[in-house]
Amino acid sequence: MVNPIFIPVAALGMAFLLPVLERFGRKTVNVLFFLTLGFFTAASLIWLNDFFMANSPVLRVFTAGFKPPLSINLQVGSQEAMLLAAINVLSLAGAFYLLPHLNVTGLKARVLFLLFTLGMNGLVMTRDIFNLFVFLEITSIASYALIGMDVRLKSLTAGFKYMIAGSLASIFLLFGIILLYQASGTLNIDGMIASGVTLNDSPLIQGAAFMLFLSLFIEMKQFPANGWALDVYQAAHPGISAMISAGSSGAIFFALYKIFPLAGENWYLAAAITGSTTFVISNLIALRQRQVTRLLGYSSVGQMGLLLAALGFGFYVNRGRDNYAFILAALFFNHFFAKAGLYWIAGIVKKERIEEWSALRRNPVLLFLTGLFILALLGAPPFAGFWGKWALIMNLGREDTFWGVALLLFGSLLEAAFLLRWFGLAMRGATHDDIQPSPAVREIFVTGLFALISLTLGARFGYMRLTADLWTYVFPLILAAILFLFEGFSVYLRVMASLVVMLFFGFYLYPLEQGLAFYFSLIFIGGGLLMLLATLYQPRRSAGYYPLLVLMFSSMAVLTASKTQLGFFMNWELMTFSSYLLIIRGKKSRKAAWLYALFSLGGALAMLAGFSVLQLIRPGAELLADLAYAGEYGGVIFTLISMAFLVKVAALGWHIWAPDAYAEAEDDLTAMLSAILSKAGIWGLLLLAVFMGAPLWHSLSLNTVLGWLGTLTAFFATLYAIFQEDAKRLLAWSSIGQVGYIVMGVAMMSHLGWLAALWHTLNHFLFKGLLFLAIAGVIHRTGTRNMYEMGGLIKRMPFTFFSVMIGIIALSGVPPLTGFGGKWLLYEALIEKGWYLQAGVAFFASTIAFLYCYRLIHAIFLGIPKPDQLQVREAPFRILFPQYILIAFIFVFSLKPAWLLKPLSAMVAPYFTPTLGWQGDTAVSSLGYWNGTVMMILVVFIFALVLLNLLWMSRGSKKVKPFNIVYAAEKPDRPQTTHYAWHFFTPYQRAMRPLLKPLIRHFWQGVGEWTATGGSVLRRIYNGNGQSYAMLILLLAIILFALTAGA
Amino acid sequence: MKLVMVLGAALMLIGFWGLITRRNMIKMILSLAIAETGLQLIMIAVGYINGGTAPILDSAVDKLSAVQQVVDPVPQALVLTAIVIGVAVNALMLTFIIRLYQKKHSLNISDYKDMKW
Amino acid sequence: MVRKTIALALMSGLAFILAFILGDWSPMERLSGVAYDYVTRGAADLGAMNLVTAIVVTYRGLDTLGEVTVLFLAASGVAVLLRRKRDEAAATVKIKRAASEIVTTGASLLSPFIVMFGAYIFLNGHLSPGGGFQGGAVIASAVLLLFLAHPDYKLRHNVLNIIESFSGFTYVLVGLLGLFLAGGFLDNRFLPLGTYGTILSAGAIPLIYTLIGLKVGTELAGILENMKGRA
Amino acid sequence: MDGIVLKVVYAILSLILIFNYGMLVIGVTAKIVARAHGRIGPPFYQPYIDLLKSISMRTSVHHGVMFWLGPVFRLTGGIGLYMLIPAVYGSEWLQNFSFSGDLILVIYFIFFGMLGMALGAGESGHPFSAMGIMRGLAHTTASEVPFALAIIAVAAQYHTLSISDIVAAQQGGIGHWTLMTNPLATLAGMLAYLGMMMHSPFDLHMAPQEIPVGPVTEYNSSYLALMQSNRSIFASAKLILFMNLFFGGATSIPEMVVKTFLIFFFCVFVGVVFPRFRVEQSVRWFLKLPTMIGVLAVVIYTVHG
Amino acid sequence: MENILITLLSLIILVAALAAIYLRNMISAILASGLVSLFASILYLLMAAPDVAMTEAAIGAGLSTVIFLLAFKKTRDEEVENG
Repeated sequence: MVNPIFIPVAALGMAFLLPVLERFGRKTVNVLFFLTLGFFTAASLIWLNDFFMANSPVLRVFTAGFKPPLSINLQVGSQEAMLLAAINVLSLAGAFYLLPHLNVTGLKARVLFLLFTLGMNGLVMTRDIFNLFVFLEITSIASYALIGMDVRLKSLTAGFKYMIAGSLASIFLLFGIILLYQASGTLNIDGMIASGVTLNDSPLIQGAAFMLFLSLFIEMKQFPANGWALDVYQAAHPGISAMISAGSSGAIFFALYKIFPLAGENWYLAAAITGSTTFVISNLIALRQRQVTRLLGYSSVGQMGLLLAALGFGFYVNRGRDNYAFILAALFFNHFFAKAGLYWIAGIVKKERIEEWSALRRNPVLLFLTGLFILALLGAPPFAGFWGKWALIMNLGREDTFWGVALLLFGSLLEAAFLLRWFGLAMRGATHDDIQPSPAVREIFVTGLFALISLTLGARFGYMRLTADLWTYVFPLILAAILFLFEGFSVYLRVMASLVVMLFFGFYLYPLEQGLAFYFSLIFIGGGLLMLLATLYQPRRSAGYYPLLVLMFSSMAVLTASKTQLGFFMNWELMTFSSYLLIIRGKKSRKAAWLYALFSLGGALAMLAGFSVLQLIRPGAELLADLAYAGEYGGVIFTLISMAFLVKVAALGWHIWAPDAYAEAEDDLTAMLSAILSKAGIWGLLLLAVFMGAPLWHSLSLNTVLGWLGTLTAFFATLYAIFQEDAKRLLAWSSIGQVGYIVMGVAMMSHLGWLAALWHTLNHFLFKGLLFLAIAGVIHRTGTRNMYEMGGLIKRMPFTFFSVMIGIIALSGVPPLTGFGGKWLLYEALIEKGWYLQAGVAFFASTIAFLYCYRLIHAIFLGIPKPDQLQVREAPFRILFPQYILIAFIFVFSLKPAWLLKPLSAMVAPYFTPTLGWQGDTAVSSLGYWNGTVMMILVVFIFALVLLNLLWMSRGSKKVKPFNIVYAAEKPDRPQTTHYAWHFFTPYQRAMRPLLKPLIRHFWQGVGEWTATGGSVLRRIYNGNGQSYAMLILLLAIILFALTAGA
Repeated sequence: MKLVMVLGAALMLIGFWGLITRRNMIKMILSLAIAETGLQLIMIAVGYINGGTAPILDSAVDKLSAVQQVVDPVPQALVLTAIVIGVAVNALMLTFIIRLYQKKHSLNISDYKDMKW
Repeated sequence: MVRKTIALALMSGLAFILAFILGDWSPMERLSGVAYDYVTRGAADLGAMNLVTAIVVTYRGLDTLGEVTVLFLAASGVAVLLRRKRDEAAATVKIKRAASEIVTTGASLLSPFIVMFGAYIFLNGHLSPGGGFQGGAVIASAVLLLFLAHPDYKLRHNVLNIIESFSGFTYVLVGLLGLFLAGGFLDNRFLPLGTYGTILSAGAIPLIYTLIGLKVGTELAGILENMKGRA
Repeated sequence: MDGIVLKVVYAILSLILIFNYGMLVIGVTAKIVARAHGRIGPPFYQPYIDLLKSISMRTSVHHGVMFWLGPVFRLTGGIGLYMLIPAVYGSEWLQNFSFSGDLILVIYFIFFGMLGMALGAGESGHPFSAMGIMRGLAHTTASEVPFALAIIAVAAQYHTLSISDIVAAQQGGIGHWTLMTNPLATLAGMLAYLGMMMHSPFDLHMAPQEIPVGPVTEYNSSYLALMQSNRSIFASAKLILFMNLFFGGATSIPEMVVKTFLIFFFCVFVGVVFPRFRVEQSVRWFLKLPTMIGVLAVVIYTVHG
Repeated sequence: MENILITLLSLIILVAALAAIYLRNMISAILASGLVSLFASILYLLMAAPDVAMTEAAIGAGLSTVIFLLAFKKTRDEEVENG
């Protein structure tokens, strides 16, 4: 065990000595400098080990040989050890990173850095409140000097503003300390807490607490007293910003944590309110921010707000810190390492504006690290922030603090908005110049180290949270990690490896599942395998493609095996993020992917809120099955949780992301999104229905609402599909509509309805996978997605044509192929249920579907070939092969629907009494009957007969070439306007015009614009004037006083 | 001693007022220094006991009955530290002002609004 | 105008807060808490007559070490910020008006005495008012006087540096001695407490205060020198 | 096995019957319309002549596989549709294959032929055929809506989707017909029927006057022959369907002939009286009045439960 | 007696503080703020805090004022130079 006093001893001894040692050369100085920092790190790591592995007693150091309160004492326990380890690792790494910068500004900079580190260490260790003040001053002064030491105008200005804020804060702090001293007669924090002095509500003591916490709230950069912090983050060298944002803010937070037991109840609430407000508002303002370092500044400030809020809530709702230690630690360390990493990357890239970050595109390592840290900040699994946020929201739910849930979740969404926009620009922005970031090995090393620490911490925290079925839940991540090792090898090897691990995972899951879960995981895994095969048609794949694909599929499969809410939510997030990272690979998919991520995250956060409401009625509920006990809150919980699923199925109102994302994602990926990913939402809705039945919102059955939602989705999406010019966009709308039918089926809550939904789930997978793959092949060969730029391809691509034809027949529900089965089940179910009007609308929708089906096949394959497409070849075998497997399935299930329907019926049987019977191959419902087998035979038979007849009759028939239309000596500006396939259904559009107003899109646009406007109005308070910032600090004082004096 | 308390509070308010109304940066620092002085007065006043003597156990103060005679030494020790720290910070701030002045030749705080929003 | 109004509103709010807090403040009647302990046992424990010194140097020695550090930091910060690149230094060379002869002579004569006075203050810190900080400030004022007298006066950097480093480092070492030889870090009792009331009493307090005085004096001098700017 | 052979034989007989019936109905109607216009008109056997002419044409061109397959799809659709509808209630040999599916199957099977036809015509490459198809499809989607609503109302009324059961429920005099028991559904259905027959005024996609070439004129010789045969079968099948749904079905062949002829004449009559609609007009028209009626019919049953 | 002295001192300090803020001449303002410290140190002495009084006088009133003056000089010199 190292005596903690050696930290200040070593730091000061070295700092005082360094000026003399300068004459021995820079090398000596550097060695000693790093030795000292290394000693700090080693010491704190030893403590960490002692406290967590050996359960050592808490270390207490009494200076001057007297016991407190006579003397100042330092304390290192497990919490301090964690903090110290983080801070000292950061300092060591940060010093390493900053080495050239420190060299430029000379020896003294090292002294400043060393003492800065000491200040942070002291803040963590000391148990004396005045000593805390001294260490705070040391930290602050060191950071002022470090900020200003490059003597640029900006950093000087920022430093000056910081100093004014810091001076004000220290005046308040000192004021608080002296008042507290008068009240308690001691300066020892433990003594003060023990004396319970602050429980007294005399104005003097309340004033003492007020001054104390006001000061620390200012240091925590709470809104609105945080303009200076933003300037600092923006202007300082990113290496310094990293130290301040992670290190000193962290140490100050711990200091606050230490003295927070002094606070009275009014302060718990004040902290919660201030913190959440800061979190929301800084993320809101950041929406308009384009400057990277300032953006990170807003994010840092927001994270501080989150931490403060968590601390406040912890005391407010819980009257104690037990449950919240985990939350605070998770949120804290998550931000700590991720933000430091991001600042370092900002320092490497050296691009000021987020638009210029596209330079990262050619540097996969940096891009990877950026993405990783951003995901960590967003609280994606498996990072620590995820576990922290989950636990926090659950606790808040348990304590009936839903305004906190709402604020925190809203803030998280805003944070995702700007961070992901930034990432999107880095990943897919337009390249501006060719100046590439040239990271030094040193810089990459420390950043990579922090990435590693982030991951490790996440794993550690996750291990503490995932008590049951740990392996199942983390399996997807392990698989992705394994596949990551195959990066750099040929595509064949990568696909092979992917197939192998997926199969392995399938075998792992097989014994765990039956019934519906089995069915869905079959689609997820089996479908995934098939789609993986199809990816082979593109010989080149960028790094990370296969790990992400496997992560997406396997996390979806885990959804079906999840028993706990946390496991479910974790894999839901994994699926969301992996699919986001896949979508953004499309050439122009930046905005689409952004929208997708935002909607998905919004849904996921709503789900989180739903689970937290459940906590209220059933505290400590961990299992999904606990949803069954929702009771009177069933309506709310159902509504909230279903948001996530409705986004994934792109139900009307939540569909804005879907057309763009489907259209702009890579072609084979679109097939996976539409065919497989959307089913995850269906699975979710089924789960909800299984556990919650049909809950009521007041007297309205939510299933009726859901049913209508599905119906309208089916209708409007189909209507939109027919007016698209882009083949993928057409199929995207079609996909939205088709999934709408499935939602209807689920919502019916009847045997037939679920059968319809399940049947259609598989069927939609088959035909939409088929269609998207076929179109992917066409796009691969022709290089365009616009249908009017194609034509007559039937002669060049007959196999693809056949695929598409089978696909659209199955889609449109024309007998005898499988599509009809779904339609039949659906209408039988609807009429049986008494949803007549819905049936009518659904029918209308399904007739409209013919229009786009025809459009698709006609514009691409029929008519006159384009001159430049005369030499187009058939799509590659590698993409045709999976299509024909799908076609084979379609035929099998068309011929023998019973093979699918009977097992499905058995799966649904546990939930509803079967209303579908069998007479041989005839399915008999309470209303009608259907014999798919006879139907198939009958149609084939008649078809063959008529065909033979025509063959005989037209034996002399001659094939002629179709003629072209001419432009009559005119060359139109937009040649496509003269093409009949351009705006094919114009008259229909005219007829339907009233229904085509994009009201929902306008609604969401309005929401987005108003939010952003709110941000730009609010950010006016940061007018750049240091004096105004001082005024804002005083304003915070008054606000806080108003907040706390009432009690 | 209430009077000193009021004086301290008044000085703090004057300091804050100067901080948020004077545009000249040196004046702002001066104001801060005044506010600090006010606070230090308050601190000493907190430690004062009516009629007490300085906490020095010299010939005038009996070592045994000192408890009844002397004022509280702790605030004095704290103020000592606070004064030194205050001067240190002021010196650093003034250095910043010197450097800023060299960049823009202005002492007006509202001329340094390059970063905002 | 708007600004003024807002400022006024803020100030009245703040005034209200201060009035609320200090409204029913009443002075202490007698010592309590930790102060009581200090007064009753301070002299016996540490052998210092000046209780403030006892608290500053020993009981709350870590604060004082921190305080010295703050000053050191500020001095380093000023030095870093006002460092001159070589070309910059050359460009601003200019002849400064020398002070009158009386001043020059007076300063040269006085400054050793002022330094002596400073030393007296910190050496007697445990007996009478004053101590390292006050003494250090006095020493610095000697330096100031020299600057006034000789505008282009250059401090002997090395000497100053060495004194500063040495005193600081020794301060830490003395603290360590307290840890190893006595009760804890910065414990003054590893030296004999001596006769109460004499200059060589109170253990290491005079030593520590001397070191602090030297350190503070050199640091303040450094700040002054840097602020003045090297010609 | 025996049963199936018998069923096939019956089906073929039934098919022959309906084919000739359809031919005759078309011929007779043409004659009647001509008379109404004050013309002599073609003989009632003119459809047969046309068919023979088409079959025996020497020159025969086609544009590719899909063009070739289009009529096959079309006729398969027609025959298939007929095969799914019991033509005469109670008659064993005119039950066709109606046991293999109910009303839902029937209404969806209507699309089979249409889709194939559209694909075939599409391959011809002539812009006008594409346009005709566009109009036809657009129009169909609209006219099917009231029809579907009517069917739903009927299904809700009789609690069955089986055509035979619906007919059975209407036996016992005119008062039991859907026409009487569910007039709204019948009205919606019959308005939809006007559109589904693709007769004037809803025949823009055929547009014999304005557009000299269209899907039908694209085809020639044996291809056209198939389509002509289909027209008689398909039309008759639809007539029988409406008869079954709304007019009590038929217990004997003569009853069927009379009822279907009257239904057919209804649409011919409307076509004579009203001018032709543009596409968007007809789409809107169907989505307004008939659909409203259909919705009303459905809502009544929704409310009743 | 003591109270009168304290009141007097307080008044002087307040006036000096206001002067420090409102005086246009910077040197006078700085000196005024030095006065604030100086008279405060007398107050400290009256309140039985000689240590603090010494410190305030030496550092607060003395050194601090010098530093302010130096800084002011630095920000004016260059103005002349560049003006």
